[in-house]
Amino acid sequence: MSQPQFSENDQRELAQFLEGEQAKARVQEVVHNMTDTCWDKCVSKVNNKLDRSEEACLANCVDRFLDTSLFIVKRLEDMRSSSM
Amino acid sequence: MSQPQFSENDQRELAQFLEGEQAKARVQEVVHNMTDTCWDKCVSKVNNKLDRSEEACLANCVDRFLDTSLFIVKRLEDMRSSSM
Amino acid sequence: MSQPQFSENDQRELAQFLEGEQAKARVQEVVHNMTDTCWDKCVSKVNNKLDRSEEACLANCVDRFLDTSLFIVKRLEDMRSSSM
Amino acid sequence: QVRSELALANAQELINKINEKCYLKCVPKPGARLENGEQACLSKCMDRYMESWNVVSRAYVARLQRESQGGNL
Amino acid sequence: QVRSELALANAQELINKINEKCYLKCVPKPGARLENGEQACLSKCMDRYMESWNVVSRAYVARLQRESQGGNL
Amino acid sequence: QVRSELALANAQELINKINEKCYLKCVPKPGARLENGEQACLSKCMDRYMESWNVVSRAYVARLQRESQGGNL
Repeated sequence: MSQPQFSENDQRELAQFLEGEQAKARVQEVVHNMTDTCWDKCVSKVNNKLDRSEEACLANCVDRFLDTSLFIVKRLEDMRSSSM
Repeated sequence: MSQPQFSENDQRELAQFLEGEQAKARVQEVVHNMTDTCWDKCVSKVNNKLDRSEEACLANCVDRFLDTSLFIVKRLEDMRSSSM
Repeated sequence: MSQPQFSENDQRELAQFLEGEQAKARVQEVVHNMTDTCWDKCVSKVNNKLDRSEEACLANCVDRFLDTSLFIVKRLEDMRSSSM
Repeated sequence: QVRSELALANAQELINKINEKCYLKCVPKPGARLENGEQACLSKCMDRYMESWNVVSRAYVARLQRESQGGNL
Repeated sequence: QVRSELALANAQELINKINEKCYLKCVPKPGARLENGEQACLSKCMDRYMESWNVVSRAYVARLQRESQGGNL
Repeated sequence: QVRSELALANAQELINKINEKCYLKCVPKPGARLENGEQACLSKCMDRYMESWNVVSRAYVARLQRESQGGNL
């Protein structure tokens, strides 16, 4: 089987395209995981529409989850630098 | 290291065998996941035998889970075709 | 791109090193999973320190979890040998 | 082709999650068939889950944009 | 060889699931040893889990066959 | 380099678990910001989780050593 020939330019564009798609796939994976977590926290009954408080809860859930993540990483770094 | 030589016939049989084994592995994975889900739904205490209602619950749990899956896929397709 | 050359001795040492690192990775994965399980079983409130009973519960949780695993494997083997 | 595989994987994951969450909520005691009430619950639950996915997605993308501008991620 | 690897992976997965489910059910407060009552519970739980695995497996395979004949999967 | 990748994967997994467990425990109703009380709870929870990780790790390694000497694993 012979390999197709790509110019360097083609290769660079292909690499950028693939990187962009991988970034999208990572974002979607995070969105799936956070929807799972925040659905359990914020939506108890299923009604005809998400009500305002559920929708606010979902958006806050995302932001506080990310805050928690930053908080943990920052605290770990503080611990490490103070122990050196 | 020299590669062993296979006739085309051998290769076809090997491919079929491997495909069959992969299909079995996928079936077993589904069975593991559904046993996990349906055990939680249907078996609360552990007795000396599964009683009739637990056994019926487990079999129904499998069929209704698959019905749910078909229901979701069908509804998604309906949404897509009606939005086009 | 030219491959770097390794002596047989280098290769053996590299293989041992990688095997050791893989073993460590497997141990750490088990520790993560057992901490997850035993945290849910043993730590209900978060206080200023793990108290004695929580610490004992965590250590016992690890040992009884492994006992359970050995118990299951042994029983499966007994079943298999008695059915032959 | 990569793009359509990604879309497919995304749809598949969404279907799996809806199946898991909504089956748990709407079919507590599986019977001999999916009852009308269970089907109605599944429809609503599915719509709410997709709405939630969109709310979460918007909030996450907005946050990523704020962080990349502020530079403190 | 592929076949025995598959059987092994299947047994391993079954052991993991039994360990997870039955440890949770039968050893609520882990003590200094596995008590007799806990061991008896584990034996029963293990038998019930394997029975359940068989019921689920039969129901799933029967469904796959019905669908492949009816052709509406 | 392998070693530092391993350490990184381990730290990442620990962060993910803490995030999951402590967010669940300390932020039951997510509001417009992380409140002081929630932050204090997260700090404690994080310390307890890391302590627990160490207790579990010591117990597991001790058991592996006993088993490898006794030879009955």
